[in-house]
Amino acid sequence: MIFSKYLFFILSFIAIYAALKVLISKKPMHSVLYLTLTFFAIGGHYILLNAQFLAVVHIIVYAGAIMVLFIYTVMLLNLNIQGEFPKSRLAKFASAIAGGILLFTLIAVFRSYDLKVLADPSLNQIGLVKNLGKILFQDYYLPFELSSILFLAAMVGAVMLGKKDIY
Amino acid sequence: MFEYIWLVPLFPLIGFLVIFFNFRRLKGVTAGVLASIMVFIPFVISLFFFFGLMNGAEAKTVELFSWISFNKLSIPFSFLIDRLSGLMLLIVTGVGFLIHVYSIGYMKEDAGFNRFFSYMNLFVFFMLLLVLGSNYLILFIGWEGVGLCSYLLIGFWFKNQEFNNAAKKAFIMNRIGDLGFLLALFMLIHQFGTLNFAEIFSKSSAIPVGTFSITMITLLLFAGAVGKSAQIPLFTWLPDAMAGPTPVSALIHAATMVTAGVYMVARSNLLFVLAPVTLMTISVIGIATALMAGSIALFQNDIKKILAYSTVSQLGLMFVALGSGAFTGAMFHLTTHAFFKALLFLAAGSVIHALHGEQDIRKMGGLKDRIPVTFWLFIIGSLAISGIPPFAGFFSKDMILIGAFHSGYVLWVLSVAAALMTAFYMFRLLFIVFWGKAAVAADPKHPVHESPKSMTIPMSVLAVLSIIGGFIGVPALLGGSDRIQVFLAPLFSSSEAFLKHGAEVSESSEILLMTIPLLLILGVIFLAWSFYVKNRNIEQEEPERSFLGNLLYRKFYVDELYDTIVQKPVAGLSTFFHDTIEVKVIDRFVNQTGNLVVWIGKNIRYMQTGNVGAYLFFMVISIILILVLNLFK
Amino acid sequence: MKAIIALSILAVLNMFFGVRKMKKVLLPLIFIGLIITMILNISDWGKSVHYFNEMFIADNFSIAFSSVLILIGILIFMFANIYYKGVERPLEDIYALILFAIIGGIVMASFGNLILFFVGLETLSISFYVLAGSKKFDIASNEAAMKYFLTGSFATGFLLFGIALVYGVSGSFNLEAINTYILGCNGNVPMIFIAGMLLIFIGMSFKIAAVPFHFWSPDVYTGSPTLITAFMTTAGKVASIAAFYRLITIAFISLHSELTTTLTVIAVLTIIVGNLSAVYQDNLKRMFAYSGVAQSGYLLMALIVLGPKSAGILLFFVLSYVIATITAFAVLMLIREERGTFFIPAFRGLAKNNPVEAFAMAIAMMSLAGIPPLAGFMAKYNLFVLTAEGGYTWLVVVAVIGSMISIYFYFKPILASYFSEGEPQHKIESSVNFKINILVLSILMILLGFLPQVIINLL
Amino acid sequence: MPNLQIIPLDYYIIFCSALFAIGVVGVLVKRNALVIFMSIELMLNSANLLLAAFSAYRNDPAGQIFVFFIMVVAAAEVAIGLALLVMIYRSTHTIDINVLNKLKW
Repeated sequence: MIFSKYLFFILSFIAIYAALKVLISKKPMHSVLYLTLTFFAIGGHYILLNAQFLAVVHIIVYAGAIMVLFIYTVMLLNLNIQGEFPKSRLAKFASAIAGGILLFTLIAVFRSYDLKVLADPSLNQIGLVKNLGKILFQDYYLPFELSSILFLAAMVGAVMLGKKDIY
Repeated sequence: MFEYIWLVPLFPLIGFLVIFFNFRRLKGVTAGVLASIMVFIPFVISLFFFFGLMNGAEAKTVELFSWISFNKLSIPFSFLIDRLSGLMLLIVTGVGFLIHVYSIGYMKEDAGFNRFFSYMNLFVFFMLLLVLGSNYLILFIGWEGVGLCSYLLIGFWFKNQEFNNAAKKAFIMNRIGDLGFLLALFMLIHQFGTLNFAEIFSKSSAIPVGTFSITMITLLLFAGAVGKSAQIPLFTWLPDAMAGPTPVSALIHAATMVTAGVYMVARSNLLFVLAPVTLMTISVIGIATALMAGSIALFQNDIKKILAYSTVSQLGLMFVALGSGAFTGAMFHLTTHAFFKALLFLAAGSVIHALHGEQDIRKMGGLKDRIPVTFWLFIIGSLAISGIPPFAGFFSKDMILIGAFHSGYVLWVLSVAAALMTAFYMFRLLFIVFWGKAAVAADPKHPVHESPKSMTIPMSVLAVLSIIGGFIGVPALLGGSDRIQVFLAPLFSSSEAFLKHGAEVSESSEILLMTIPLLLILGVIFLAWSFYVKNRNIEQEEPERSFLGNLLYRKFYVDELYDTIVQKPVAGLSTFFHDTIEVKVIDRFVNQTGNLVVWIGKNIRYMQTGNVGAYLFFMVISIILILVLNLFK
Repeated sequence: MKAIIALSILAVLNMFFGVRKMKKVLLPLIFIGLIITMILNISDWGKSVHYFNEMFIADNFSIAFSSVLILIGILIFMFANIYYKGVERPLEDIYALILFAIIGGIVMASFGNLILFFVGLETLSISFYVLAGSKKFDIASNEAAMKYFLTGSFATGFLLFGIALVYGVSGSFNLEAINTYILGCNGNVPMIFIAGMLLIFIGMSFKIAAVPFHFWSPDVYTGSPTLITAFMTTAGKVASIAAFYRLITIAFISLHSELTTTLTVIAVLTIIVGNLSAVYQDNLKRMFAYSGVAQSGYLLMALIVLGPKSAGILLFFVLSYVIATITAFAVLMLIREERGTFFIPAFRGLAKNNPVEAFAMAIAMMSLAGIPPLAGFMAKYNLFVLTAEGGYTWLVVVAVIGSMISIYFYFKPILASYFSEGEPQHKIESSVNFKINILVLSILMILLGFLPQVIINLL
Repeated sequence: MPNLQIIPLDYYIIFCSALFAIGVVGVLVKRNALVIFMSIELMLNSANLLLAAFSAYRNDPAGQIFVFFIMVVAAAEVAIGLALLVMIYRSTHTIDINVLNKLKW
């Protein structure tokens, strides 16, 4: 299983590198593409965790739907030619420091506690569609139904914002 | 019969609602008559109650409905009718009714006639709530309510910006006091777990004298009283409050609302006697207020301002009485003061009415023969307030002075000085206004006229009360039976034990204590007479003269002597108190507090930069702070 | 539960009629629907039903707060025709979003599981984002929506991370199970769990606009369409505080003592900053935004001292706040419609020409300021007593000082309408219906001031 | 019996924290609303992965269900966010968040 450890590091490296590139890139289109790369890497992590269903949904929803929406917006508004809106160096520096402190705080918190590993993810079957589906439609039926209301709200909202009436 | 006590506040409330919601529809004096009736009925009921109490009916708490109840704390909406509230009830409804009637005549031509009466009825309602409440919360609600009405009525003629400012000032100052009151309430809950008078007072008897928490509670309660009853340092709103119509000044700023502080302290006497420090503070603040306001009143020229400062001064005397443990004396003076100060205000209103709004006494004069009824009424009021026997003020002031004497000679001497000032400024006012020549030529278009019957009759009733009102408290020395002392004894007797008295006053020294001030007062009246009638020495706005010129101008050497030895220093002091202490220090302090808040408000809003990036950054910083501070202790 | 189903059907029906351009049917339909919803909602009173594997708990607390939310809906739709006076379109989408937001709010008041909590929260938030921007060609509305969205989804990120941590340690999303886990730790709760809990609380503090997470609220409330502002300040606050209360009392009750310091500091800051910032505002809408921040501070006080009565007091506070705020906003909308401004001078001489409106406004403002004997006073009073009993005297002192300051700005419109000099503005025509509505609300505010026990003892 | 072969859970936590922090820094550092959205998506994704990891190591499916719901919400949020972005663009012709400064003080 050494292989999976290597895979973890490779995927993590790709994800973090791409995530940083999202921030560093000057053109929105590049950011979008790097973000897609990050999403693929995270999808890889899901597979590594034996969560196949999530991996598939993740790729479909994020890479397939959300990123397409982003790309669409970039092209629709022709954002690539707008270029950067640079923040002052001080603001950038302060932000990086703040993020760094946040990271250290979180890691320090985690380090203080020995998380118990109860199961080997490569062996359990919970991530399979069959298992998840059963639970989703038994125990988590109500939030599932409610998420349809959420989608309806989002849909109505998006349509309303797109229309050209005053109200 | 006390079960029907809820009828008493109900009528003014109905009156308020009816007038308020129909104030376009009611024509003529309907609203005034209606409002007066709505105060008269409670008055009649109160009379019944009062006689019931006189005949020994037991005090009773009437619970209307359960209002707030926690597991431990329960505050019913209930009224307490006992001898103290019975007396107050009578004053509020009785004097209130007379002033309502008077206002019908006084306000007749005002466009806001209906609005005025709706506020007046609302005021009476809240005042009754204040007086009748059986716990501090209802008292507080009444307390806030009368404050609100006072605010509405001071700003009644809101077209004038100055009046508006006066209203605002009254409001802010009262708020400062109320803050103390409110904190006292929370401390009371903390200490006793209840706000009911009966429970608190029964529990308080177990507490030793001088505990810190009781001292704090009483000091905070007193802070509330300072705001409401216009004592140092929160007294400056009352003179400014004279911007309102005169009946308002009579009802709210002389007879009832401003005495609420005195009532509250008297009601809580069992708490206050447990805190000697507070009692001393009350005495000191009371006497300081009495002297300061009295000396300011000496040389004011606005008729209503003089009366206002006089009210502040008399309230100071009442607090002196409270501070020295003479609770009966304070309540007695409160009662008689309600009569004669209301009378004086109404009479002043009548003068103003006769002169079509003139308030500067230097422009008056010689009104003696032109408005004789008002003149005689004014004389009665002045004699009563100055403490000339057998008028009401004599007896009540005597009781206060004896109370002060028990606390020490110094307090007594200072109280007598305050009483002397009272006599001087009242007679100065009287002589300037009614004697001498008319300062303004009679305007043929607006002749000076006597007020209508609806105004003079209530005044006459008050005048009668000012004459005979004192007889409820004639001391044993003069062959009376001191009925008020006996009447209120059930309320104050248990606190007597806590007060340490000085030596018992012998009969002969009591006579001395009574006669010395009286003689001095008569002397002061004579002084005023020689100043303002004999020599007619009124500082008109005249050209500046050199000292030499002044000497030549004033031919009488005696005058000069008075001038330099008595008048100049006193006038200087008077100006100093008014211009420096009141205007510069206290007003400025109050204004600065307000300005500070506004200034902070103005600047703190710049935190809201409008930039989302900044908002997000603040959020992250706060999150990190919260995490770090909580996790790495 | 029944309420959610009824509301969903109502929203869909509403959109159906809207698409058919049957404008006249919409508002009556919604009224009837909301009243039916209210009845259905109350019919579960006292039963304490647990739905779907402890997902949704319809206990008295959740029913009471759901009823307040439905009441908000009724009041908002009552005044909707004033705000959207000249609009031709049926506006079914805006109405539907308001209904969706109420559904989200009801879920937030009744969840028994963090998954449902999250879905409810997001239903509410997404509806709010869109509603804030519903005046599409008004740049202020655009800006409000964008600011709300950016800050809101950022806060959601933290909230989610917190939930993930809590789940990682305790192993469940069920509130009771989380509490069982904490009890099982015997006072030795791992730091990572506390970090997660704090992050959840930070997310909630954001939603109720507590300092220092309040920055979005003044801008969003100022920029949004006025009717929506009235809806968001009330519904958002009620739903969020209900959810916050549920989280604290069910899941994290055993760790409550760990939290009180943080909560107290936040409450104090919120009261001070909210009240002080409002002092200088002459724009009434913005003043309301800041004063709403201050009110959140008072709400937080109820979470600091948890007694048997704190739920009832919270309910009473929320109810009095809702009624007063919506009344004030109704008058404000009317004035804005006529005079085109939210600034104080627009109120000049209102008492003379529109006595009913001026009266209602005065009562509402006095209730918000806490002048006895109105509802707002009783609410604050009970809350302060509760806090004082819990031993937080200095917090009460701060709160009392805060409400003293608040009188200054709450009285500005009253002063302008009753006491200001200068030429009074012309009369504003308003329908009898409107007058009756605001009068009824004013009377309710007065009545509630005398009968706080009726509400407080419900819970 | 601990399996030495499997990836320690700590790794996932640290990785997710890093991703989360990068998202936060992205939100703070950027002025382009679109990139800020993307950074927020990063934050959500790190929470997702964390939940999935916890779920897998605890053998408890609830966490993965939650991830599913977060994806639902994220999709809805992005739809709304981009609609708002287009709306803003229509009126200001830019997606720089610093132009959103009309409402202040």
